[in-house]
Amino acid sequence: MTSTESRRASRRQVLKGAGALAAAGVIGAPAISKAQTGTIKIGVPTILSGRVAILGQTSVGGLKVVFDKFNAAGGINGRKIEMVVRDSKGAPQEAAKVTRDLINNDKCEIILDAEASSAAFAVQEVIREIGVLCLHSNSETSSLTADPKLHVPTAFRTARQGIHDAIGGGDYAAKIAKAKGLKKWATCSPDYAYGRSNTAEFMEYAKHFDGNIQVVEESWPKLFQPDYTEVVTKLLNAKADAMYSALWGGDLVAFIDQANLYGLFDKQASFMVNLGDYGVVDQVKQFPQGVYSGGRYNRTVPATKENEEWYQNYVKTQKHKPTNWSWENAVAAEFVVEALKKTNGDTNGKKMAEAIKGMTLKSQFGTKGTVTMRAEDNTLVDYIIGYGVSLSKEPYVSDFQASAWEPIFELEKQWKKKQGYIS
Amino acid sequence: MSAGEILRVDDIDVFYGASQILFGVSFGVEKGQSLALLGRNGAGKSTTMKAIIGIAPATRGRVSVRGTPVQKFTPDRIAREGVGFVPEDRQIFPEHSVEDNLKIAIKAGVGGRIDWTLEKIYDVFPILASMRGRMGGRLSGGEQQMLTIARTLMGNPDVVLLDEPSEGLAPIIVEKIGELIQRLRDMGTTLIVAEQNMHFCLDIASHVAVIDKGHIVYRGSIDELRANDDVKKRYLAV
Amino acid sequence: MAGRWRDLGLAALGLLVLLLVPVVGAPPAIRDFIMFGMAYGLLAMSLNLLIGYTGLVSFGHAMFFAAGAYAFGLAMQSGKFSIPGAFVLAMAFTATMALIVGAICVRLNEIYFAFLTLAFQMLFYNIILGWVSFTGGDQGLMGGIPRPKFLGIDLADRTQLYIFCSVAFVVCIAILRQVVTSPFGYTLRMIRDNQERAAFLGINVTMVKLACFVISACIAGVGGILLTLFVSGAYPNFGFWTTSGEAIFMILLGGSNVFLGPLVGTVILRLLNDITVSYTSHTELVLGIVILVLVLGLRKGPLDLLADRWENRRQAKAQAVRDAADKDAQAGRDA
Amino acid sequence: MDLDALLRCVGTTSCVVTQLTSGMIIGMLLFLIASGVTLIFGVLNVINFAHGSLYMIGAYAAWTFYQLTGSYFVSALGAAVAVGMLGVLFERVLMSKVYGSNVLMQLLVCYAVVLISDDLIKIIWGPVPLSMGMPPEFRLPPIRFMGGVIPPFYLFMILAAMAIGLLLWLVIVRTRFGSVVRAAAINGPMVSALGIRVNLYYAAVFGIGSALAGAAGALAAPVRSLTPGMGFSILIESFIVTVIGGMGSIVGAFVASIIIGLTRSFGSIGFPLFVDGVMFLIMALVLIFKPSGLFGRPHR
Repeated sequence: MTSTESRRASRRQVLKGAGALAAAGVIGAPAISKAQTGTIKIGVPTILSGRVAILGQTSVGGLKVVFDKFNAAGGINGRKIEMVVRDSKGAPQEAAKVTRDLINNDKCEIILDAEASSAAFAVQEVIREIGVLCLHSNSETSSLTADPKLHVPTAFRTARQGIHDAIGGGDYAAKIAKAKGLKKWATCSPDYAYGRSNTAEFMEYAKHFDGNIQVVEESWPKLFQPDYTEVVTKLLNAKADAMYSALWGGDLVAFIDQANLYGLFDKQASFMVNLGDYGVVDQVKQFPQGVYSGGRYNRTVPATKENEEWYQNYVKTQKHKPTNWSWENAVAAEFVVEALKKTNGDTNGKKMAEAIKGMTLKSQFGTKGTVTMRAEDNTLVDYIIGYGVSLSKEPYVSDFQASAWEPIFELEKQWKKKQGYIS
Repeated sequence: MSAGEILRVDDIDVFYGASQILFGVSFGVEKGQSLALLGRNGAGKSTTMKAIIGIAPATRGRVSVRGTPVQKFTPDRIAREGVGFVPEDRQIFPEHSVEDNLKIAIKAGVGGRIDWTLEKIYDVFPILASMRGRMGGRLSGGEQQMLTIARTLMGNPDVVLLDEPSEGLAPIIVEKIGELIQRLRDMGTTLIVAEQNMHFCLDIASHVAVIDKGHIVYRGSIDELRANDDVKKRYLAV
Repeated sequence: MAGRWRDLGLAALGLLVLLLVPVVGAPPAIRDFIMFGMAYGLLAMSLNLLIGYTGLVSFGHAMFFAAGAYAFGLAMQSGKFSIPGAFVLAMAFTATMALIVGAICVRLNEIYFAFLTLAFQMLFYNIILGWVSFTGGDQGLMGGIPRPKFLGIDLADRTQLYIFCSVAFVVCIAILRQVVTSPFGYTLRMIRDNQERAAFLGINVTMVKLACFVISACIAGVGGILLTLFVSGAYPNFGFWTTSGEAIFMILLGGSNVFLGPLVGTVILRLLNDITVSYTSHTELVLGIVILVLVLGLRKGPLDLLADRWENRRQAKAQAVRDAADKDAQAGRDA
Repeated sequence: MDLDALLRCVGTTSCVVTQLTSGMIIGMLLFLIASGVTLIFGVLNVINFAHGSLYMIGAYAAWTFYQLTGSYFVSALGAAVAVGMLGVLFERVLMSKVYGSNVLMQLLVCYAVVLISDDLIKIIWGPVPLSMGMPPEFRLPPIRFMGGVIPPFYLFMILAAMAIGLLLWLVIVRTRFGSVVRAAAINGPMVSALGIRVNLYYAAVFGIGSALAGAAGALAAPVRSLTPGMGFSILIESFIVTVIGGMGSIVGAFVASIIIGLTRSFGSIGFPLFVDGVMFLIMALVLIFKPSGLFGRPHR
């Protein structure tokens, strides 16, 4: 009795041991088995779980549409692109680990970093060390590319950049403020790096363009805060003429729902940079009138045939609506494809970086039908940003005014000087 | 098992963690009998009681109530089979009033029989009637002991297990509790009383089992024990 | 005494095996896996000194992981310290913090200790998040951690970093081993099993617990330093309560009553994580189901289970020997 | 720090009224969740770390019922009942297996449930944050009272939460069910030895606690965005409330919820950047000076 029992137990232990071995094998094995298939592997660290899983989902969608088309056309030199997507759960140290694994273990030759900001900084450090091509497609934090201390020659950003939004938005806000006499402003933005710098920059440029503007109240709800009541009442008490908010995603939806209860939007003009995105704008059930929203992604901005086609194709193939992250990643994928054509399929980080640096790409997301990867700081310019008046139904935006890039460039340069990034 | 036995413990072992407390304990009690389970501190009396009610289940052997094996049952199921349990450290509900302590235990006996009602309890325990609104935790030790016994009776049990009813009480209170238990016995209630105080049991019990180090070492009628000085000396420190 | 030499020998052997990994040409991914595992392994092992050996269930251990990481990272980024200097500074900071937090917490028992450590952890986390000018807030320490050469060692080189981490790791494990096998370790277990009795025996329970708390925090701090070196940055979520939860999970996954149990748990969890992440985007679902199966199926860490089984078999054997002896004696009598 | 602003606010009735009600709104929703946590802990001696998930499921369930029926009240009731039943299932199938074992084992089971439910929510409802929208019956202009502003829905929310709390309190204090539950909280084995099916009561208590979380989710659904993982932050806050009020004390949970609500509402004016820190500070102080909480009895 005892002996059979223990024998069974020992067999179980052996099986368990074998399982562990198999598991260890998994970690090393794909490197050998998949490298021979000859695909160009592109590693995508992103967020697929938790509250912002939508970021990962719509980012991957944006990439897929482009790469599928590339593969359907036969790839390059017979090599097709294979995406390896990994969930970092948004944790920077996991993102760093995952990125290293994607390169070292899965033999990914290019990294498409679809992470949010803090993880993007961690990925940047990995790229600095390993030197493959990396495109940050979601991080909007200006310093990632603007600060020369953080510069990595093979890393680029295809996401919009905070400072661009701020200058364009500040200009737009100032025009409205002058016309309507909006002097006292309040802010309501999430309390983390993006929310803080975005808001400070927006207000700085609003004041720059209209000297009468002053900020009378600032509120900083926590990121993912479920209840904004105390923030809303605080804003009510401030009795401001206008409000700026950098809240985004579900937080913005909740804030609007809760602020509606207090009639906050009836009392002031509101500027919300992240409102004009699918997944947010179509979730707001009681849409406030007279709210100005920044352009994220909208099928009517620009109102071209290409954009509508792109939208229809995206929805058809990905089964969900595209977001701001989708176009940013689509652009990143386009850059990769174009660069591969230039290098004739050579994925060497330096060569790819050379190809992408300064590259101008035909794109419906650009103000002049093109977007450019600016050579001086490896970041995307000439993409469409701007503000419009929000509507409660499709197309959700009217009177969209794209920001002109010339003043943005000029003020961006001054900003960089002030930050000590350039002399 | 003899036909009249209402409760039988058959060769049970009980462990607390790794240490064995009871070794093949067996005894039975017939309807109307009152059995004293005597033994020194730590001999295994309380454990035996807890094994019967299912709080410390036996790992081997059988406990049966009216012939039904119950050793695998949960305590509440065993209680509904007609076993009432009066635990050693009284364990009244301190934040319930006296009356709530009683009401919580209301339950018909086996076959729907109801011997005890609140009125009858107050009749038998007039002291409880006089403090029905008082919180259980504010009663004295003796009053708590009476409340525990009364509470158990509210469930109309066929057999009542009393675990060390005299422990920690002043002699005059012990006497009162003794009288009360006698009265229950005279009413025909089947009792098992675990005690280290032999004298307390002499007037209560009809039969006796002596337990020592987890083994039953003696069984007999109360009169036989009275006559057996050897057992008294060896196991009961008398 | 013999046990101590044996332990040190085993530690040396362990270090040798770790150092062989790059020599035999293991791919960088394996080294990354080991380095990441060593950082979290120290967190789990040090926490088990509290949970498994002293019975202090801390929900806030990650705060010391983060303290080590941030103190080290900030010292290095200031450019005023060498790596050993920053290491010592980080240890001093972590120990001081542990002394203050521990002095307040260890007086409480059980669940209250757990909640108070959780509260301090969240307080610390909020300070990291809020003090943006100093800690970088939610962005963490950006721009990489500089690694100037010291004593001819260049931690910017991945192999040398691996060797450095291995040595630090093995030294910490050896220290932990010395602690649990020393008389102090027996005192800890006595406190775990019966605090009152320990007090009766004249042991200053509070002081012993505090000392244990500080040692454990420092080792967790070393874990944080290793992680900082690995990812070249420090982030607030090092000190978030989910990190503490993960460490507890590692302990349970391996077993809290076997010295190296938490380390085994770390390896299992990391493997589980890496495998699920490679094959599915439903990492949470898979991990959740695995936990349920483990907890409800095994009820114990696998190493604890093996240890129990081994103990049972030993006892059964001893019993068999005794029975046989009885039988022989019986036979002898019968004859 | 902006204590001047706080003083200015305290000086005007309109600000005080507005912030008081905003504190009550935050507090009362928190109370519903925390009372479930504290009830379950008090009776079963189990810390339900999965309570936030039940809240989340309640919100999603209410959302779906609302899509189906179009009636907010039916949805809220349905969500509470559904989550209550789910709680019973959770207790019977999983939690009851780890009673009596190490608190860490219980923690792990809950952790697993949190992970699984987050992912299942994502699979069933998708990762896009959902919004229920304000039911038409509450789309009314805010009530003005002494210069302050109070949205009608929030008034309803406060009253509903208070009513549920009062009902819970009456059930616990006045009924036989409550009497047994209170007794089981103090001495479960003794209650069992009296012939009471104590396991059923445990399951029922877990179910009620869960239903409270479900109700809180349903009450929150019209004004909060629904995302996988939305139960996370509310869980931490409800623990703070439970610890401050005293583990196991419903009254304590009520008082502590108001304390936290007011800390949030007035804190956002006086010390907006350290509101969370202050909440943890209060919790730490309570634990240091009165570990059993303001209204709790010492832990067994």
